[in-house]
Amino acid sequence: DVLDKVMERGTLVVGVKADYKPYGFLNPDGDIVGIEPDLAQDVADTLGVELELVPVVASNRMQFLDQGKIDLMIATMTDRPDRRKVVNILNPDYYSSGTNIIARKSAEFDEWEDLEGVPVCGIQGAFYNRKTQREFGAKIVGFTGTSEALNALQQGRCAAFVYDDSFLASRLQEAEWSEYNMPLQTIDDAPWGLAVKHGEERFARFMSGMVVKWHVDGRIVELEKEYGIKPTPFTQRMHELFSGFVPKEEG
Amino acid sequence: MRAAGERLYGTTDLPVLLPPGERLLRRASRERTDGVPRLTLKAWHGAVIAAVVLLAAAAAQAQGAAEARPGVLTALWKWVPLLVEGFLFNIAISFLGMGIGTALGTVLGVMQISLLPPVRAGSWIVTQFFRNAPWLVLLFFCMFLLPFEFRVMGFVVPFPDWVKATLGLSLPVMANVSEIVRGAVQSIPSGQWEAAESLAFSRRQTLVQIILPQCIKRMLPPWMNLYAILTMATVLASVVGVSEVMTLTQRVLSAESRPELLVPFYGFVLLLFFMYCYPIARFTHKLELRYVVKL
Amino acid sequence: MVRGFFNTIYLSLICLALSVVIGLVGAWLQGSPLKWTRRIVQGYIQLFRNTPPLVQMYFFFFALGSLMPRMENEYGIMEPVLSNWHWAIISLSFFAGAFNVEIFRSGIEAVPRSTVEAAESLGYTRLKTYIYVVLPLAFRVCLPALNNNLVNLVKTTTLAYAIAVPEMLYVANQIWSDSVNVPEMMTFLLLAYVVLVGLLVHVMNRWERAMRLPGYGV
Amino acid sequence: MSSSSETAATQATWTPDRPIVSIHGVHKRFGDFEVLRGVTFDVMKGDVVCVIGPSGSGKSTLLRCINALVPIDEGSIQVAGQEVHDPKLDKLALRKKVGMVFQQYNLFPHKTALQNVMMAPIQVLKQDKAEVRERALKLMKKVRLNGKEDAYPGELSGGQQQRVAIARSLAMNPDVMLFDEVTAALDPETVKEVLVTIRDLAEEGMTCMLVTHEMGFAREIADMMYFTDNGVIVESGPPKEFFANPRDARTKEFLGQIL
Amino acid sequence: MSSSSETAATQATWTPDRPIVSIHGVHKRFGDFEVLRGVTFDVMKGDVVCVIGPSGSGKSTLLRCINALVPIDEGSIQVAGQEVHDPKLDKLALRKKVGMVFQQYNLFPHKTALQNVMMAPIQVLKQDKAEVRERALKLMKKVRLNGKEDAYPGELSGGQQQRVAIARSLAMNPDVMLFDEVTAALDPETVKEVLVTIRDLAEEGMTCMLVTHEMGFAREIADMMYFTDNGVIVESGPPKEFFANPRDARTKEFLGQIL
Ligand SMILES: Nc1ncnc2c1ncn2[C@@H]1O[C@H](COP(=O)(O)OP(=O)(O)OP(=O)(O)O)[C@@H](O)[C@H]1O
Ligand SMILES: Nc1ncnc2c1ncn2[C@@H]1O[C@H](COP(=O)(O)OP(=O)(O)OP(=O)(O)O)[C@@H](O)[C@H]1O
Ligand SMILES: [Mg+2]
Ligand SMILES: [Mg+2]
Repeated sequence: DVLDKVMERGTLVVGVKADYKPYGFLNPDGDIVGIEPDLAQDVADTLGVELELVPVVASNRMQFLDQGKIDLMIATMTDRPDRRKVVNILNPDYYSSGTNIIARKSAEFDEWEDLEGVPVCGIQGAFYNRKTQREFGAKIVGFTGTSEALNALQQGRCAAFVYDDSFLASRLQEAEWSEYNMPLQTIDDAPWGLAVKHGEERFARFMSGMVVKWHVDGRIVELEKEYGIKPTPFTQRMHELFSGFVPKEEG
Repeated sequence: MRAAGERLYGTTDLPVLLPPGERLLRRASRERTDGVPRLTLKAWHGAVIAAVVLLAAAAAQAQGAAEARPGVLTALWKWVPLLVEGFLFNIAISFLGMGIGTALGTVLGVMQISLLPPVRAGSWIVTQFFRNAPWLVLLFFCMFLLPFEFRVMGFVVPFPDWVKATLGLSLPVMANVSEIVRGAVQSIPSGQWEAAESLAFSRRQTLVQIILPQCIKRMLPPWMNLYAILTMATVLASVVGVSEVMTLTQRVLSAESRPELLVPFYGFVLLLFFMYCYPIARFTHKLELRYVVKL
Repeated sequence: MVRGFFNTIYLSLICLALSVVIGLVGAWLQGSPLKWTRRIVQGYIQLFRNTPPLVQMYFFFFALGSLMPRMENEYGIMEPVLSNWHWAIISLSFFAGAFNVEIFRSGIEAVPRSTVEAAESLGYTRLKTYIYVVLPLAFRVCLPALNNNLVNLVKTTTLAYAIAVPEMLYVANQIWSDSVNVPEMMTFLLLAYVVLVGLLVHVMNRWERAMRLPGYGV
Repeated sequence: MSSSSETAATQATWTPDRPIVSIHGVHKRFGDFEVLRGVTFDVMKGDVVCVIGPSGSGKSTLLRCINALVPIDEGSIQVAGQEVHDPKLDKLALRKKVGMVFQQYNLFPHKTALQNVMMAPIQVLKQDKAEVRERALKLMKKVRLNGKEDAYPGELSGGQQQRVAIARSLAMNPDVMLFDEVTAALDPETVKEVLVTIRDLAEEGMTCMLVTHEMGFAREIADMMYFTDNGVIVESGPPKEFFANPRDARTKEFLGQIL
Repeated sequence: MSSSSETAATQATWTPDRPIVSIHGVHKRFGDFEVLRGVTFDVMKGDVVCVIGPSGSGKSTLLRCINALVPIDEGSIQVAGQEVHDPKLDKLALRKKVGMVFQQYNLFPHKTALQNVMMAPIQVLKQDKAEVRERALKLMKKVRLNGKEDAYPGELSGGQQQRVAIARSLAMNPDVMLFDEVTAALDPETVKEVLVTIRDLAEEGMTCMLVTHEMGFAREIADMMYFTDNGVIVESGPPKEFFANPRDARTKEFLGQIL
């Protein structure tokens, strides 16, 4: 199985995002860094193998896992039932984010329903677009990357940008965005899950253990601070819940 | 019977293959007496390139001037090595794709002029299909339908993304090369076939000794044009996540998280391509002048 | 998906028409006696021919788009006057137009000098020679090349997805990230385009045949 | 009509007893290469003049100079008393007086035979369409092409195309017709057809200048023969004398080659 | 060599006193259009035969049938006793015996004049390169082109190209040479050059079949004249008689056209 293969190869191949600061992004050397690569490094260290990172995008990450191109996926993937059918999303989830928007202060949105018929920038294929579009009737204008979307927002091509709340919050701390705010309540708080291929029970159990361990020792909260974002309520809650509970280590 | 001009010029995918006018003829004869195509990069060509750089930088500075953060050019400079590396990757993909596409396309093109109707029809269908399908869609297909590794006699041959992308790009190249070959062969006057035949050359000998050598000169310009088009199409690989210059640019932009960098970065990518493709285009043009008229 | 299909057709048709106009005007300007007019047209052609259309699209949308005047829209935002649709149309038309200029120009140059002379010896002025003799012939000569370029243009409209124009690829992309059926969507896209382009090729070929000069062998 | 007033104006300085085409000391250079090196001769109204000579001797260039298709460098060419070399010359007015038929026919391939004939009078002379049509049909009959009015040039044989080209020039009602090797690359019977057409014209009193390689025809039709070599007129004379007793050595040699 | 054994095998059934080319009741259709409608005649070894006739009468088609470039629909064509129409025929063997020179020369533009001459013997007959070279140089001299060996076809004049084409065919040492309007579109002086070359060949005893419009030449060189019209041979005979006393009305008319 995968675990044996990894040990035999001496490398763990993990699919991460490379265009999602701070979870996974490039440094000028061309290496992928960020919260998720650091988590992947933890896993590799625990197994005592080398780490190989493979950049993935939303449209290919599940295929890669399914084909066996990557052993493990830590790629900001929202835990959803339909995806659980395709890949094995582990319990517990390691992270969570809510959907929110930033908009010009002058736009004066008060509740999500105000977005009805309003052009809202988003990222093509992102999970956050979904509810905004389906339930609140916003017109999603999808771009390929966050820079494009933010630029479009600045240009006034859309009234707001819908994305994950922690990313947006960290943007708002920058001077450039002082004209903007996050006027709405975060909704749709959705957990992110690590994923492995279906049928890899041993590896799945091991990885579940890893996630529990991260929650126990507050690793994720630590990383959030390191990369300069406010710890999300989810990670804090998980840390509180799990601390004191010492998991049985495997592998 | 189709008109000769149509046969000669109507069958490639490339717009520049037209009979040269007399002005071109004169220039061509001048170049022929010189013996080499004159690749003149005149001053104004440099001016155009410089203008693009300045435009990009100025636009960026205008946007970034208000910021207290490091200047746009500094930010760009930091990433240049990575982007150039990515661009080299594009060039590598284009070379490989062109190689594969040309090899397959030549075979397909020769099949298109086969004497056997089924072979002719089959290769025609294949050519038309791959010629009419958008590059991007073919790329997606190769990405998702090919396995990431092959097992050959117990050996695991990895099949990385960029190879798949290369294959995906070489499919349309193949179709275009096939058309170029067919067009070139059909543009050779039938008298050449007859003359060779009446000298007792076999069909194979005729093709190899008489027809193809004459075709090569005619195929060179459209072939190089195709190469430039392929090079520009390599950015499509970004859509399927291959780490070429466009993908890297997008990743860099999200790493920088500074929307005002968008314009200079894309400007820089434009510049990279222009600096690579423009000399090729000039050279192709020279070749065209030399060869389309010579025969 | 059906919307996307029609958007693609709509986008294609507008760009086809515009690019032909750009090609004609450009070819006409290239024959201008003013050196700088010719140089600017040449610069335009080279710039657009030698850079990837995808990057052009981004550049147009984000760089030039930000320089455009703005208007207040119904949501109280200052919106640029040109939408992403406009920019997609502009950049695709200019891209294909750059090729069309060259196509038309070489078509004009392909008209034999002797035919022009025949017209002149019948007392035609330069302009009349152009209108009655050169252009009708040039158009027929460059029709095959024009066809190819237009087919390419239709294939290139997929790139408009990058600036959020809801054409087929964009719509497909929305759907497949929602549901997990990439291969099916891709197959659909492929077939849709093959049909669409096949249709265009068919129409253009019919047109080409209708315009064919009977028995004309050059 | 502007054309008729034109003609009136120039005819004031020209009387039918003077040569209709008068060529005097014409030099023409292409770069370093001097194609015409002092050509002088006159053509009277109603004459048929044949120019023969080896390839590259400047025959076509001479005809093109007369029609102002190429400028000359020295000398003077007058058509009906009007200087062709004059930079202020209204070329269009000249071309209404001088028709030219080319070796390659140069028909407009996108128009039918009849349209080819009708185009110039309608578009250049702005004449009435119905009237032009009637005249064009007559001309088609004259060149024995009735029935072929709606064929495109591509559907006609070489000889037929050549005759359409002649009709096209005639439709402009020129005073002088120039024919440049109109029968090269035609088979003997077609040559005959074309030559018969030209003979008819000559008999009607049209002034014709022909460049030809068909000695047999030249002998029969010409009022004057000119032999050019290397950009000069080496010998001239009425055909009988010219063919029977060439005086110049070069002419003798050339005529000797002909089988 | 396979070719020599070939020749031996066929020569068994053919003796020099029988016609080297024997055409019998040949019909050829292109679609509905019957180009050849029962052509019959023989050519003896060493004879020079000229075929004349109006355009489109099937002259070129006949030559191309003899060379098996187009298949015939009915009848028989034998070259040195071997049936050309035979589907089992080794076309290559036939073409080694029959050389053809085309109106458009059809030289290989990517090879020099000498290479054009040497190619077929080396690549088809697999002969020794040095030997072929020597022979090719001799042939070049024979067609008076020594000095032009290294010129490319594009650098030669029409007449020179035509002579290279003749040398190229001769290099295969054919028994019969077919010439299809080899002098059309050449100027009179160049025509002369090419015709002198063919006359030399004829004098050396080569069997030649010419399609030509040059009556003067045909009269001088031919042993037999054939006049074709509408796909049949209307009249034939030795040139003196043929030109002086044509019996058939159609022939009379055709010859009457010639100036
Ligand atoms: N536009 C031009 N530029 C340079 N040289 C030219 C041009 N036109 C003609 N010539 C040269 O001038 C010479 C005379 O040409 P011209 O066509 O008048 O000859 P010609 O007597 O008509 O010959 P032919 O019998 O072959 O038609 C030729 O050597 C030709 O190469
Ligand atoms: N491949 C073909 N398909 C159909 N028709 C053909 C073909 N080749 C020749 N023909 C027709 O056959 C007829 C005879 O042609 P051929 O070339 O033998 O004439 P020709 O006597 O050589 O005439 P010319 O003197 O003009 O060369 C012509 O009417 C021609 O249109
Ligand atoms: Mg001439
Ligand atoms: Mg013929």
